[in-house]
Amino acid sequence: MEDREIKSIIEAGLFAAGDPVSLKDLCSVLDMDQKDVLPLLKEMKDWYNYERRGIQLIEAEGHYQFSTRPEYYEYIQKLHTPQRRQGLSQAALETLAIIAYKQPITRAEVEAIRGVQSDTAISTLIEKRLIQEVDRLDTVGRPILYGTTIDFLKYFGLSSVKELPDILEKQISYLDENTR
Amino acid sequence: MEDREIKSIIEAGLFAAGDPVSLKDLCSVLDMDQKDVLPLLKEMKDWYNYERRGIQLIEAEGHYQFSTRPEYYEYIQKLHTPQRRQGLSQAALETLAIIAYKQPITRAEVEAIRGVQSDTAISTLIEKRLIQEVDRLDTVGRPILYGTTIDFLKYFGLSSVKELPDILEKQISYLDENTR
Amino acid sequence: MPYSVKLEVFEGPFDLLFHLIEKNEVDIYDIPIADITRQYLEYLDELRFFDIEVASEFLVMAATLLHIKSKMLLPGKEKAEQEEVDPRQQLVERLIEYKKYKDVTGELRKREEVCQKRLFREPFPLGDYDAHDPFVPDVDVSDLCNAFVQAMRRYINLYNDDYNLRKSLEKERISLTDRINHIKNIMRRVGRISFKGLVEGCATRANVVVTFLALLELVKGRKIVIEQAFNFADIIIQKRDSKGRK
Repeated sequence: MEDREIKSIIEAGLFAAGDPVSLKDLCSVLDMDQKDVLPLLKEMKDWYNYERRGIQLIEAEGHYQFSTRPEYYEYIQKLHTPQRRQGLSQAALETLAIIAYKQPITRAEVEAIRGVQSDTAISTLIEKRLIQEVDRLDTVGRPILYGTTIDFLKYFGLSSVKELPDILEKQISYLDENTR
Repeated sequence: MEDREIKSIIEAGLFAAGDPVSLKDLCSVLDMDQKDVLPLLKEMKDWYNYERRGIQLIEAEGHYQFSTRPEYYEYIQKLHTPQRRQGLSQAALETLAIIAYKQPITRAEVEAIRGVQSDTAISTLIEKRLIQEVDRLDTVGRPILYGTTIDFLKYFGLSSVKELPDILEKQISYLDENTR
Repeated sequence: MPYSVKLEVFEGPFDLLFHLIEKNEVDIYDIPIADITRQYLEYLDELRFFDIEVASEFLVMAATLLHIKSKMLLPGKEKAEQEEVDPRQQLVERLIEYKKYKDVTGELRKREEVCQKRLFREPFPLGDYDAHDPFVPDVDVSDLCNAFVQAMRRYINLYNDDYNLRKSLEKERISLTDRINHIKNIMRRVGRISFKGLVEGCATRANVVVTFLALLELVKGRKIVIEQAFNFADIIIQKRDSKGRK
């Protein structure tokens, strides 16, 4: 193999691995000796540095890994901040999905479907103005019935909850009709 | 900023993001216009390809992301043992092909072309996020119109639906009217 | 054994027809319909259908083929009239349409294979973010849809079909029901009681609250009326008569 190809394989391997990869593993993948691979790793490292590329090759105790170059940190942070800020936890997303499709629905019903307590998720969603109290169930205890808000529609680009995609029966394999 | 530096920032940003990043977000991070960033992205893409680097820059509907180059898959597999992804079933792929070329299209129209029921295939494709509901037909029953997603483009390494291989044009085109 | 192909490999009647056309190396625009129909039926004979819906689709095509065949055998009475339509035409058109996508499928399969060899990396974990920024979800409707499907699936797997949500609710509130019944009994027996008298026997604050809720329920259900002479005075609870009056 040409040096160029070997370097590309190393690059691809380190990229996909994410975690540090040992020189030993690299050599066994390439079926090459350490003494032949090491100079190439050195060349790669220098080359990324020399060009002040966005990524750099870092080494620690015979393990190699790509990282971003520290001087670009501010940009990366800027790129990521909105994305991270926008996150809904999986629990919140799931709770929101159930409320959206089953509304109006009580907390107890959401919890029965999810199989876990959901008060934190519900508080979060209320706080983010994605759900609200829409009514009370007309039974003993008069538990709160939750539904989605106008903001919810706005965020998801819907003009009405009727626009939520139909869930095909087969997707769930058995469509639960006995919850209401 | 020099072009080199901009490219390095893009590289660092896409590397750190992992997920696809929109051109819009890149531009806002760089505080630059799309018309100035686009040529650089093009240069980067070409450059990775030309050097047959381990990573490549892929694009789908204005979203950019790094992936490894397919030709090094066998090596990476040894290093990384990524779980083997299963391809689509023939039925799902055939259904997807029809939806891709005929979008927006209803399930009934797909079935007319395929000559067989296609609801299972359609559910699978929705679940894999390769197709989505894009609209409703304004007729009785308001049947769902399906179209492809950005994930579809990514799945087949296309940057836009316009890029779909123009097999259809090569085929006899005088029949096009009889499906709608 | 040239016919060792099983039906399962065919995606549908069109697929099978194409197989036959290719195998016989005939012109798609001039299908020897009698021949192809015979071979199509032979295939069907060899098969045991497990999926009745798929089977019916193959059978519908068989009927279509037989119909075309019969049309072609008939000495055309109207043949003299204008230009005659080939009975095979519609079928051929649909076949060609289907073929277009079948070809595309092959191309997509190739691309799929290559693209599955691309690997991506996980996003980098970054430091804390500012939670006070305006909220815009990074999920879309399809995420919502998927989350719902996942949740329902898990729920169904977990509890099977006949788990009743409402049941669990009622169990939780059973003391309130008891309380309502208790008050109803008092009303039936006495017809009138003060709130103080009602809550005197309550051991906990929760019990008082439940009693109060029970009263509200009964008021709403027009079973009782309540009166209070002035602020902080004792509340008098009275039974309503059947005409809805005191």
